Amino acid sequence: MSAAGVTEAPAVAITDAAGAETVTYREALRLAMRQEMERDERVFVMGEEVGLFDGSYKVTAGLMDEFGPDRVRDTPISEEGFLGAGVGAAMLGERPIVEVMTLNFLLVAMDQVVNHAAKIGAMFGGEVRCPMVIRTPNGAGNQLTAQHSQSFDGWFAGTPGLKVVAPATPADAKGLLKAAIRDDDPVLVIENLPIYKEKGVVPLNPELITPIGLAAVAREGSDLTIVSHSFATVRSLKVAEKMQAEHCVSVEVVDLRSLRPLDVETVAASVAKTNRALCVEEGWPSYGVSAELAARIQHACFDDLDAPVERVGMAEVPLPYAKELELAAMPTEDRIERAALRTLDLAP
Amino acid sequence: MSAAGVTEAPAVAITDAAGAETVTYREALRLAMRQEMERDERVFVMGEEVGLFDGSYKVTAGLMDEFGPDRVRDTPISEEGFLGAGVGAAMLGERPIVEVMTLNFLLVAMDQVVNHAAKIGAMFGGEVRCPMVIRTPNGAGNQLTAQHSQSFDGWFAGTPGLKVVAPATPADAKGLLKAAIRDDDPVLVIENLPIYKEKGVVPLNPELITPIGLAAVAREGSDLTIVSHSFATVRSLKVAEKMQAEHCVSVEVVDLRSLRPLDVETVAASVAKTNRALCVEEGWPSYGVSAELAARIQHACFDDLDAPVERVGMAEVPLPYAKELELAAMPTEDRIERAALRTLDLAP
Amino acid sequence: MATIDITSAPVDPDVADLYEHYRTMFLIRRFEEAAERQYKAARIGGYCHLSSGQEATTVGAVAAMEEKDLLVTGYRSHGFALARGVPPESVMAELFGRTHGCAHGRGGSMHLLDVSRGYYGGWGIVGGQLPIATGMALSLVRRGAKQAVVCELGDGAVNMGAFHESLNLAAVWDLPVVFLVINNLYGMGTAVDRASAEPDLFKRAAAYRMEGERVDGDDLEAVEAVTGRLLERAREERRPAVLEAVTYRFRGHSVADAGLAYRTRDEVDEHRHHDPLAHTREMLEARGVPSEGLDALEHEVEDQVERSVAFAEADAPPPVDRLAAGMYTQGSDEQFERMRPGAPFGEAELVFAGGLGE
Amino acid sequence: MATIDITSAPVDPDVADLYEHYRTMFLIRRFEEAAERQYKAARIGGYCHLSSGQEATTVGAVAAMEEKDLLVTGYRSHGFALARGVPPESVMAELFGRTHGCAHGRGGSMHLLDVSRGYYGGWGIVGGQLPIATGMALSLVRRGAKQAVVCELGDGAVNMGAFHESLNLAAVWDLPVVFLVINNLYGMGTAVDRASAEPDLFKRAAAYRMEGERVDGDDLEAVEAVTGRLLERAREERRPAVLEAVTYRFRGHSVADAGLAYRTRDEVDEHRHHDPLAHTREMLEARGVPSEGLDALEHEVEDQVERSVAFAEADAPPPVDRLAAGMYTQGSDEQFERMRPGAPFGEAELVFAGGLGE
Ligand SMILES: Cc1ncc(C[n+]2csc(CCOP(=O)(O)OP(=O)(O)O)c2C)c(N)n1
Ligand SMILES: Cc1ncc(C[n+]2csc(CCOP(=O)(O)OP(=O)(O)O)c2C)c(N)n1
Ligand SMILES: [Mg+2]
Ligand SMILES: [Mg+2]
Repeated sequence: MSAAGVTEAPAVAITDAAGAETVTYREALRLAMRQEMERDERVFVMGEEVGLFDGSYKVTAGLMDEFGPDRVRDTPISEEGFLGAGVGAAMLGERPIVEVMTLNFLLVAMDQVVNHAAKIGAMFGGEVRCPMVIRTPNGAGNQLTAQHSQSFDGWFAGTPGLKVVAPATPADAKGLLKAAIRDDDPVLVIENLPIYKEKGVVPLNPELITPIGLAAVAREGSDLTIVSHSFATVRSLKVAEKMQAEHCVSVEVVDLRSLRPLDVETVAASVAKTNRALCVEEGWPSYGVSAELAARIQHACFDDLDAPVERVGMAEVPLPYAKELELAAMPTEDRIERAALRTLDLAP
Repeated sequence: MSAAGVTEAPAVAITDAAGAETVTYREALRLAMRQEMERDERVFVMGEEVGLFDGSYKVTAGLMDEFGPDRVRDTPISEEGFLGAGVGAAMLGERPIVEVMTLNFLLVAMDQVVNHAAKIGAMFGGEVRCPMVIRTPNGAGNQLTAQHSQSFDGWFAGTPGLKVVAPATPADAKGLLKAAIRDDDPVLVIENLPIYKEKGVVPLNPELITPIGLAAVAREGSDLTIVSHSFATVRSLKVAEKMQAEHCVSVEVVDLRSLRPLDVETVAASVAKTNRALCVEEGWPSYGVSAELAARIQHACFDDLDAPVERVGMAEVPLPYAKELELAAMPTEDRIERAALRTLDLAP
Repeated sequence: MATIDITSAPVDPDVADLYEHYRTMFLIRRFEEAAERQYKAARIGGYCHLSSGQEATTVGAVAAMEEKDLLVTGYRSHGFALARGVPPESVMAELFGRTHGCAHGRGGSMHLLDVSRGYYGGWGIVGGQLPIATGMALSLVRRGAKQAVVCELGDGAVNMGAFHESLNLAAVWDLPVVFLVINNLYGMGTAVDRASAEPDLFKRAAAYRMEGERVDGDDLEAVEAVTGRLLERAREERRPAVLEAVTYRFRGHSVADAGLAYRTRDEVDEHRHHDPLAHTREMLEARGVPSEGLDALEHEVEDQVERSVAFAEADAPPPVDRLAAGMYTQGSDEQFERMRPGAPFGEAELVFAGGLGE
Repeated sequence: MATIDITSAPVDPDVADLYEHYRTMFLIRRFEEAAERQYKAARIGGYCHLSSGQEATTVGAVAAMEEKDLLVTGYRSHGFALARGVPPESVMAELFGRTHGCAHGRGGSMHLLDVSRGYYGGWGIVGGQLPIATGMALSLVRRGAKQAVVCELGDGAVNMGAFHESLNLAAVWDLPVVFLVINNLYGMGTAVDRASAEPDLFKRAAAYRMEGERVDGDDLEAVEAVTGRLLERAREERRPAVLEAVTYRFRGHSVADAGLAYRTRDEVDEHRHHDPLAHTREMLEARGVPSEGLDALEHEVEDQVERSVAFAEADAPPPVDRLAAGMYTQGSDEQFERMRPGAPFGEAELVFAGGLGE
């Protein structure tokens, strides 16, 4: 597991006999599923359009041909029903991977996730478990509008009994999805719409996983720590490069990778070094992931901080359709940069 | 509205020609509904067991007799359906008050709250509105166990398009519910199971409301600010008295009353004075309400803080049944006191 | 329907009606073709769901509605908006995300509406519009109004829990709502019988002691007649109903889907041979409307569509400093005033300046 | 059923079966009466839902199950646990919140289970157990196992979206599950016909082309027979079904409800006159079982219930330093290790010390 360890940028080539390949995030997820389905008969995929249609976002493309309609099962539009069916199957020891088309649609299945899957281990005194994976993309962009552009990541991360991961790179997409499938507890794997097409080097070794609960220092730096996950990490890395080039500011980017468990240690170690922190997320920051981060950082690094922890995310509106409004609302690189400069007292 | 103003303890008698009465929180809510139903034909109540059964927690007791089964409407067990029906009725200008038996059951209706009610104003360009109220109690206690003991307050408070209030006293229960009914936007009124039976002085004047978006300083103090809402405020006030008596520590308690809008100003003003803050909530603190509070306080009061903002809430487990375990998990007065002493550097 | 010129219409009232319905069907077809071109030219974004092939159902059902009736639909709704008389300019401007769009550029293709015409959206969550339509019907009953609601949904939506809860409520409370199930044989790539254990969708009504009927959705007059009958009963007797209209979606699920991974080219061609547009035009000709008259109508409509594109192009996008407009009603700014300190959005002004209300 | 002494049982196999079923019914009745007393003495907390009056349904349905079949229920489930053979000590200890309770004191009355007996809970959200039971049936099919699932629910649960989605999935995928709808005429205070537009609940099965049957839930042998037939078909032919058992709940919704605000005393008395316990005892006597034998059986059961209370009282509560036990599997402690800094629970140790896993 050291290959996917803490201080390594996620996209570097990994030296391993099995080799590595440059693939998209989408392909990396598919590779993870294929490898795990080959390894373990109990693993199966279920969701709307995962089979014949090759997946709404083509993540499962080809898998039905390869594994048949029993192991890649198309479902009716009934998120509560089939997600709950995943819970039941998992309780009997299967390893279901339930795909929910986007995170927005988890709202109709919320009860099965939060009040059923998450409760099983504790509520039944450890007598039965729920080793299931829920895969779903968050994120906005492409003018999908208010009902289809949301990131409720923190709601699930705030639910004891669940584990939540949110890979930002193809390597971690593969590594974390595999870890989730092998995990004996319910794990929500939050993917991301804009990242699906991003490429990166992915190790092929079927035994390599990215451990759950371990953040990555995606970029080292000394003046400011940006803490982020999912697509916000992609954005933040670009901002970091730009700030180096244009402002001679050295930005460290901590990619959380897991939201529950949350690796506060890695975050705090970084902030102890840089003394300044900016938390970036794709979702609404008020009561969001960045709130928890700011709360933890101010606590763990009280004496280290030279400035208040700043946050930036989606403007707090139901995302409007018009391109101009959407852009104005999103946590764009520009807005992240401005917030970073503010955190550094270099801007008002 | 000054009667329910910022610096006033919520339970004091209010001088008003209409007088005041000592009633329970439950009765105060009923009074608010009765007054508003008398005032406005468009107001009606709907939910499971609100009529014939007199309300699962007896909040609506007697209202069906008084207003008839059309205005106090019993529903099937179909939270998604009847909550959504409330949305539709509100869009045509009604003023539905939808009672959901407990906050836990909102999980099955989440989509109608978050992806429908909350979206209407913005998504339709202001062409149509959704002036509805959702009433539901949060909270744990009485060994109701994992599926029935939750407080998802922050999830709703983090949803742009919603307003969220959570009264801690009978006076605010009446005042905020009335404000919510009169408000032209969807408002979630979070009540609380243990407070239902608590008594307090409530002004009878039908025109008095508690403004949405305004916190109350429930108790003045100088050494530490406790920020809380709902039942956590009741607990915190007791802790404050005890700390005064036993440790000669002067604790100020800020009762948020509204979670969205959040009155950061009042919180920050208090912390600027006391230099120390403890956030208390009934729910799980990680990614919870106290996370947002800590994030705001560290930002707004960076130079004022003598110690990190502390938090205390429900232990992060699905609440177990056994009395001993439940008690160990809850944010009891003991645990709040210990956290307060820690915030004051008076305990490890 | 102010934008439609009817001077060249036939005089026989039945034929004149059909003629106008044909105009609307043709408008929908051409409008959506234009929308697709604009989508491919990146002037329209988001999801764009076309209804080509389904026009007879759309126009027939809306034609049966009285002016005071209310309409609620899913996201495949350009046709419904146009049929209900929303000006094409207003719909196209919405697709372009412009100020004079029917939702002022904030909703886009999936969230059209026009309250002045009783059209309450345009919703994007499968099944989510059903409880809302049910609540509207409840409100009509509370007022004692003799009005009814038409609630459109797809064959895929019948398997959502919201369908069940809504139909049960509508039936147990005797609400005036007609659930119009557009069975276009597929929900995305899933054929009806792979999704629904009872593929005769209208039969599900019986589970609520509700009337259920099926109609050939490509037969405009049949759709209009049966919808009219069910609406009448809903208005007069407060009896809800399910109407299943069987039709076909010529195009993919959305513009991004070629629509051939889950059905054969032959199947699509076969259905295209029964294009309800061609069929309606033939009916008109058979009833004596001259071909030239129909050609002229078609040209008029094509011009109208072009004008709508030009209008949308020229229209201004919503001002960025009004990002939060509409989210809350006026008066809310004051409530939110005290939320500013430590506001985390990056730039608090973006949200608060310009106000929250309209 | 190790704790049940059958030496005094009749020899005719049919009568012997009935005799044992009567024992179980009587056990449930007395057990729940004891639970109520303990609840009122504040030794049991939470919600406590009694099933007095429904014993014939409970025992008949469980009797029809094979050992390998699986059981999933709602929250009114003391009877199901006992009928399935969970020792009364283990159930009573759970109600007391003690270590040797079947969920180790973590679930209480609503969340009983016993995996070794194929009983997968004990769920508290109305309708929430249905998708789960459906998924279990799916898993059985994936393994090619000839087993079936019995999923209990109430008449109130048939109006939840989860009911619809689950039944559709079970039918479209041909899953071996029997949905046992216990129609006790009320969901809390709401009579069936005020909640369900189709009050003949078994008819709802038709909406999924599923077999639906109704049985007199107070007729133990009828319940056993029809459940057996439906389970057999589920196992052998993968055909799901709905079985509606009509019975009556003598007591309030929970111990806290007197049960008279929404029904008359007369109605309750009327049903009490048809107590399935008395009826079964009469049947046994009619089939030649001596009254003294039955008295003896009753005394045995009463002793057994008393022993269960004594056991529960003597049992230790779960250790507070194992608050988080069971929440995650072993190995998770390491994953959570790095979450400690700034942990906000008040005392992080409470959650982390003692470990997360079993
Ligand atoms: C709850 C939910 N799940 C999934 C989706 C994604 N989705 C959008 S349209 C669609 C298919 C709907 O099919 P149908 O109801 O037949 O309508 P049609 O597209 O054929 O008009 C799906 C799965 C959604 N919008 N909402
Ligand atoms: C989703 C949800 N809504 C409401 C409740 C509260 N509740 C618990 S039991 C119950 C009545 C259920 O009635 P029925 O299904 O007939 O079962 P019975 O109690 O008669 O056994 C209600 C409303 C709940 N637990 N879950
Ligand atoms: Mg369809
Ligand atoms: Mg019942």
